[in-house]
Amino acid sequence: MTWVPTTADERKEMLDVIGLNSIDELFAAVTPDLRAKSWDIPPGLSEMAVRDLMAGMAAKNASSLVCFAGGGAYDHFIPAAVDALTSRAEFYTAYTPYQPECAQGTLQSIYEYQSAICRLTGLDFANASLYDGGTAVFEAATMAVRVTGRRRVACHRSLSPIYRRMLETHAANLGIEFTTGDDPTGAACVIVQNPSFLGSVENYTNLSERCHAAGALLVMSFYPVSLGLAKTPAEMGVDIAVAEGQSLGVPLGFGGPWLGILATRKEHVRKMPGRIAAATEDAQGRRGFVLTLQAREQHIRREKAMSNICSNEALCALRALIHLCLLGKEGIQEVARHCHAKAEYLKKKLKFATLLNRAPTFNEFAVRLPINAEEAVKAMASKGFVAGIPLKPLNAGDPEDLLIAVTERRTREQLDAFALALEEVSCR
Amino acid sequence: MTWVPTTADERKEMLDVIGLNSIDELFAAVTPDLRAKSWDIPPGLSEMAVRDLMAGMAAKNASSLVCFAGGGAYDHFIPAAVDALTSRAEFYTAYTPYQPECAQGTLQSIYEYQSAICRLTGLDFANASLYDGGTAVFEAATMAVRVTGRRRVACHRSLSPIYRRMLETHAANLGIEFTTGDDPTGAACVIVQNPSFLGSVENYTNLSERCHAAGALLVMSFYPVSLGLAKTPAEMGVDIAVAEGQSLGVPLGFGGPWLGILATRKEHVRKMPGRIAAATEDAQGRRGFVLTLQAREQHIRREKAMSNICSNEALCALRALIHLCLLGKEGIQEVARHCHAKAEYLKKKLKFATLLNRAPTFNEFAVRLPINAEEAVKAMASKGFVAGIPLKPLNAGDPEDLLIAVTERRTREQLDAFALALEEVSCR
Amino acid sequence: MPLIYEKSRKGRRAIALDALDVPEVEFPAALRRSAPAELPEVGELDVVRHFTNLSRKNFGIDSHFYPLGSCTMKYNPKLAEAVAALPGFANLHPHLSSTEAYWPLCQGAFELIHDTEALLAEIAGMRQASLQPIAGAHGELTGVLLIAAYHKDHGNTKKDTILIPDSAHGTNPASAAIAGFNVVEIPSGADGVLHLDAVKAAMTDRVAGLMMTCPNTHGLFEPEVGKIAAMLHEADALLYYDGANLNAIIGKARPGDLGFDVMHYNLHKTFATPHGMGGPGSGPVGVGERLLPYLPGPRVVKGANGYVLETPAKSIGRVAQFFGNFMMAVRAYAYMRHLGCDGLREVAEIAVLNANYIWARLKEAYEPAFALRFMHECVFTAAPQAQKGVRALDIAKALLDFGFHAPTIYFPLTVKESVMIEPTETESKETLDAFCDAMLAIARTIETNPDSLHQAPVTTPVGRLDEVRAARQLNCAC
Amino acid sequence: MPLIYEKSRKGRRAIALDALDVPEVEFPAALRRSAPAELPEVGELDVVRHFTNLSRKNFGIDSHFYPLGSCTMKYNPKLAEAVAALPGFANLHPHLSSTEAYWPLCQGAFELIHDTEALLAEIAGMRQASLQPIAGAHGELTGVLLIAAYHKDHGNTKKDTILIPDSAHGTNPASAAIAGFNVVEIPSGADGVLHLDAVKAAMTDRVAGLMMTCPNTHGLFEPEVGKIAAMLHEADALLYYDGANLNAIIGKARPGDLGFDVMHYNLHKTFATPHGMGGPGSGPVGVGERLLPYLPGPRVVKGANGYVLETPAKSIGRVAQFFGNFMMAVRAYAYMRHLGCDGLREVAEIAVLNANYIWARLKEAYEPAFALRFMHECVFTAAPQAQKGVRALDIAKALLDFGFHAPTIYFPLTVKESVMIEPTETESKETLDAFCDAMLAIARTIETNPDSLHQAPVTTPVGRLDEVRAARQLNCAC
Ligand SMILES: Cc1ncc(COP(=O)(O)O)c(C=O)c1O
Ligand SMILES: Cc1ncc(COP(=O)(O)O)c(C=O)c1O
Repeated sequence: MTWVPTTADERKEMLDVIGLNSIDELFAAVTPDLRAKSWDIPPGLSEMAVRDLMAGMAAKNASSLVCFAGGGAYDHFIPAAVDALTSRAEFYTAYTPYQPECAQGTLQSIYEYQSAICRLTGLDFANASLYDGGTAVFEAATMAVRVTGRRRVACHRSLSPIYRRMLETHAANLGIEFTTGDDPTGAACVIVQNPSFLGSVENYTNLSERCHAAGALLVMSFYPVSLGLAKTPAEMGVDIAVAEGQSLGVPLGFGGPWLGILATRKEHVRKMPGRIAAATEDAQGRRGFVLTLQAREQHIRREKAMSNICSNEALCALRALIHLCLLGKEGIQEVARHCHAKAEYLKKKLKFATLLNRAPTFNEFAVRLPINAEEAVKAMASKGFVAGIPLKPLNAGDPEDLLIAVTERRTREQLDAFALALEEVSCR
Repeated sequence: MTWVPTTADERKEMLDVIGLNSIDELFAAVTPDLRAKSWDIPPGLSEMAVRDLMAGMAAKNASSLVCFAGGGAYDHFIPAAVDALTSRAEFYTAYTPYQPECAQGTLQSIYEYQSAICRLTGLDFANASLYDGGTAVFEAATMAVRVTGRRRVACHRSLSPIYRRMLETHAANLGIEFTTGDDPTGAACVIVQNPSFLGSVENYTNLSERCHAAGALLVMSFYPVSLGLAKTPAEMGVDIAVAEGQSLGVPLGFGGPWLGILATRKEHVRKMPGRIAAATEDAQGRRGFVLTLQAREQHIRREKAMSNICSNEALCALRALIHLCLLGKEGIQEVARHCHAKAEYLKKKLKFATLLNRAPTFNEFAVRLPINAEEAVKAMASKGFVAGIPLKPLNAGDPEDLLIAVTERRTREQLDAFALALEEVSCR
Repeated sequence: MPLIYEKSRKGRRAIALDALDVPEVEFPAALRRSAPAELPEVGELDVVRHFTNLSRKNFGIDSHFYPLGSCTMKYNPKLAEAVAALPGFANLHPHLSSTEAYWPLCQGAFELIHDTEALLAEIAGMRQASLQPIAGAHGELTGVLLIAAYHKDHGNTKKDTILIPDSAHGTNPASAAIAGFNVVEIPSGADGVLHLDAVKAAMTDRVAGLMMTCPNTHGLFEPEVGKIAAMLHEADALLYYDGANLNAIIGKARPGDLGFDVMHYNLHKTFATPHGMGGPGSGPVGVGERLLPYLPGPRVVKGANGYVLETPAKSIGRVAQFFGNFMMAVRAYAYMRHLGCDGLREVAEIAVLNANYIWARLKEAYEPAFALRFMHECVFTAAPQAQKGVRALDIAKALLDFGFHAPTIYFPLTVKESVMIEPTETESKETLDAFCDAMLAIARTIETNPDSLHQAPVTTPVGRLDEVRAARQLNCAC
Repeated sequence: MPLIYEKSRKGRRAIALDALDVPEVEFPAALRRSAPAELPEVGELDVVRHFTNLSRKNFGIDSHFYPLGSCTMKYNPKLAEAVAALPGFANLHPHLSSTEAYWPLCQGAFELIHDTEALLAEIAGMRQASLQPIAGAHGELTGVLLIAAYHKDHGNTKKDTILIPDSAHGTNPASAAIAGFNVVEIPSGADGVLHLDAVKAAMTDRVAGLMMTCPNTHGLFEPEVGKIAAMLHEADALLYYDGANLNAIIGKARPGDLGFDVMHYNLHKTFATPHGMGGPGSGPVGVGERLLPYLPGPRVVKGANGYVLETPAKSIGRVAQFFGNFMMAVRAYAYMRHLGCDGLREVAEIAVLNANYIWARLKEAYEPAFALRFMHECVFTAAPQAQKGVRALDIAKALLDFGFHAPTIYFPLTVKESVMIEPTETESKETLDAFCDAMLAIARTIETNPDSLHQAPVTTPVGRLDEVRAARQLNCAC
């Protein structure tokens, strides 16, 4: 397979202009001792063969089961227009808008995305995106450390065990102490997740007051769709709100690319990581958009930057923006209402299991089954369901505990069939 | 479901401007006696529900069997770039280029498509597209009638029985006599198909000489992919070449939309049906493209037009053009070579069946099986193959006869497995 | 922009196959072409950048307001494109229909055809519909062939004439002619509609039928349609409905109820399938009682164990290889199910509201061609402007510079300097207002600086092109 | 263009759900937000036309040549987008990996991860790779965390310093700092490369490692890399390879063979996954023998009955929720299998050929920043032009008016008025020639009419924007 357009004749012509005789001479600096010692790569395949090969791989994945798994990633409906628009080549084959004059499409969409996140969370500033919901928690923690100058971070029990693990992995050598709980005394921040990893929704207004009284920040990892109904981070006094943005029009894709969301209050914007777009004007007074406050970033500040992030998740942020525009003010509430009502409906149907949440839930809840949860989900898979996430393997529960998520995509028939099947499986 | 953007307030404002009180007043001309007497249409469904519904319908179709069916429509590989480019909204949501200044993308692509068809067939002029391969045969026949002033059309036995049926249906009241065979005497044209419906490839040079000596035209329905290898219509003296263009990057899609191709010699261009684009210039000398010779068309000539065609298959023509560009001069030959070699390989493996073609074939051939072909294909379907087209139901052969097509997509393993399976099925 | 052929470089390639995995075989020399086709030799990026940039030279609905009268350039929902991408539809070989043995493998497709035809029939008050015709004009031809078959079947061999109003679309007379009929044109009244008297005046016993568009291409509902239908049926002539404007009355009135015997639908107009630069569309025919036996075959019918194919006893034959532009029916079906009973009715309501709003905003500056209330499109005459030296063409070109596609101009032929505006129901009030503002600005320029409009457009990739040169040189391929 | 919020109209909607098919339930009042989020109220066409037209204001690879140095803006094959659209990948829930019970349901995904990691390892001469890091900088951070884990595991608690050449990308020092290291910058030689002596001079027993880019950001291969590696290993320090420029040597040299212990790959550079306006990318890490035990987990390994997950004993933990940007790996895998052994080698050959061709054509008009042979990108200094009043910025803006995206400017920081051009291997000679012609035309304008270049660009939707005003007003949301 030759992939490059350059013909043999052209190579010759170009070498002539360069003044060399062979392509190999271009690599003279790579002396023989430095050359590759192995190159065990299969020969190229045609596009046709690659597509057949990979269609075969994809067919080995059970992506069409009816999905009740959540745990930070949800099977929400994505309108066709999201794909149609984000697949515009001028979006997905462009790079970071370093030349704003030929990137106003990108920059205006970032500005609009930032606005959507601010409107959703009630906060003042949002960045252009971070990698994902887990690294966003890490960025928020180090941001809190920068803001407060303190080096302890309290992780509330509501926080996803995966995010917690990621946080500690990333911060391993930063001399930050991680504690569990919500004691803000001397802490840079307390990190909560709302709804919790197990789905419980809480009002953290008191905690934010306690944090602020203790000079700590409150960081909250939120579930964007829940904000169709739920109290906003701003309303609860949150200082830094972060989220996994997958639920906003980004496909599950076995874990990524997804979208890290981060928003904060005005006073902390200069400590915020990541790119930010701002409105301005050209000499003729035409509105335009540019990247701003770049002095926070690695390409200017290097080792003193707020974060090392360079490539982010811009196209996923565009997906989220388009998704939110398509839903609109009414639609986001509607989706949230449906998720909640359907989850409540299912909850009631699972009488044979014990609900583990004490607080209200949004669209996800944990139950203790009469049998081992891993066995249960195996049996459920053969009935056509991904029945949820067994909690034990995540160290988040007992062997019988199962985390179940319900989205607007689930029909009443599916919920009824699911409840029946799970009962059969659990109580046989 | 409300699909329109107009809010209740806006409706009111607009009615005010119009000077009416209600939308119903706009329909005053539709008096009560003229109103709909029934409206038994189901209520609207959300996008989500429609997609689930139709995914269910699509899942009832066995589109993933390994395909050996041809008969005018072939399972060729379509590069991903064809879809990516034809799904550019500025192409597929545009209309006929009535305003050339804002449709140069359309017009230049038509010009390039016409050029590709001329280069493929060796003929001088091609139109911008017709409906499909069957109506193209009809258009060619009436064009020959116009050119010659004669009213007999001879259909050679090579012609697809489906095209023949369509031809006679369309021309039912035109007072054209249809005969079978290749006698050009007194005929407007002889219509041949090459390869024939059963796959045989012939050299029609003699026939074209006979036609021209008798003052008749030779019309040929060709298979575009075969022209990667085969003698061109022009080389054989064909006057009007038509084709089903599906094989050039257009999905099978259960029969359409496909693409009617028509090309002809210079002397007949003014009798040609369909749109034609031509190069020209603007006042500044910039090259541009417009529709030309519109006086042949229905919107100018009305009942005297060369054809009634208005909407054509422009987007499919664009697909064909892009497909041909991606294959290029070398690729079209390569695809043809592979189709031919693979078909020959399979032919040799089907020793248990009797080959029905006397002439050489390209990528399709007919065999007589030891058993009923309908039974055979039923059994083959359960083994994962669409094993070809039984000829009897098309009145094109005996009950044991099967038409088998092979494209470049078929791997040697598939051919081996197919031959084995068909032998098992036929000789058990 | 260079032609893709001008970008060709000897030896360059985009898509290639793997090495042949079976023995090479020579194609017989006597059947081989003497030289390869000179297709461009280009790389994949060459192709992608070429066509991406070509597309950027186009206006489309997704980028621009596109108020082409009679063409119904409504928004094409992305939902429909998504379902059309399902491999179960897109990759299905149609010859699965030609053998009963395969029918179990394409029940989903049969169901879709069946249900789409049933919905279309109900929407228009027809008994049955057939998806076979590939576009509107093809539907007309099919419909007129059905009329011919009917008369032939009834022994009425004299019936060789079709009546067509002068306002009709060009395809109507063309289709009638190709179906073997003589065409007699009937004049519209000065009020823009067809009068019973005019039809009566043209009536003879040779008249096989009348083709009407309703609302007609003047954008006007035909008030005498009921009387005309009765009169025709009296004379054993049939009434054809050109469905291009069905979007104006959908859910309000049904051609079948109005007395029409046969019609075509334009799925690419009323049912929002994309126009694709001029095609593919889809032009199903619908028929009432009289023409049922003659429908093209085969047809999908519901059997005891699933869907099966049958061909009507007196079928005219086959106008498509299989089921017409099936993938357009897939899109239209998605659209109909999405909008549903109320949504489809709202199509007509808002289409008509929008056209009347434009009429109301422009009627002082431009002269409406008729006094009757417009339905889904409004037609103006730029004859007064032409007297000031600015023709409909100039107005159209000026609109391009405002970022709007032009309305249809010089059609219908019955209106001098016709400007025919069809906004459709999918456009917002802001867009209509912006368009009207542009039209009014142009009207002011006609008063103050008419000459400047002859230069338009100046913002497009090329200016006005020399059509005479194009026809003279006839450079249609390279 | 108005903001989408400015297009909002009370009550307008695009996507809606069906009526709720289960009983309505009130969300607890105490937990409810006080007012709905003010998301835009717009129709689907509003959204589609808005974003379609926004896209038309962008340059992308598919529409324009995009020679941004260090960014490797190569053509992103449509093949990769097609396989990424397969529902078996795109709709797969990643928590299928978190319970053994589900592993049989995601064997295709595991296979893809396994094979992609294996290919990446072989390509770079590493022992293993991990797809977890989400972008290049994230890979750097992961890699430096691995270095930290290694030293900690070996009880070398003193090792708190990372050496980084002054030419390095900003992410290198930023990543090292976030991993908890002190950063010491090493000067490049005047010839643009790193010299053993300079490294030696900075060497202490606190040095945990050195981060190098090779070819470096001057576009130059590091001739002393072998010696530097040996010296570092001698001092129990590890060598990090910033893989952003791997495309220059792929198939020619392998970081592992050169002595590097750990590296990241940029799938969005070397392996052609689209840049998406700045992301998502993917930045897998690769490690040699020394760092194997510390890799992030869980990892896909081949078991007796299929693929299973295992976490290395001394794993640093988890840097992604699951397997990083899996869908980018899907694309990169397609790319690697498509190009294969020869195609991947050709990537380096033609990338370097193209950069040298540009160098050769421009070297009289613009001053190359270094005398050594460039690899995949060539760096010029516009310092001489700046003396004539035309800065690198002005040259960049002038190129936009020629229809080319600008090169990278003002990076690397080591070069004054740096102009860094990376053509990539996917661009044709004609495109390179057209670009060089434009650069030469600009060079001539600098001589004849330098002032005119300060007005550029004039053909873009906006002219140069006021960045000071942006930072002062800080209007970042509405
Ligand atoms: C009134 C009318 N009738 C018929 C047609 C022909 O339809 P088609 O273009 O689908 O053949 C049109 C198309 O514009 C039309 O406007
Ligand atoms: C040399 C170099 N290193 C590292 C990076 C960072 O990679 P990423 O943007 O994927 O985080 C870049 C990106 O431009 C780069 O050019």
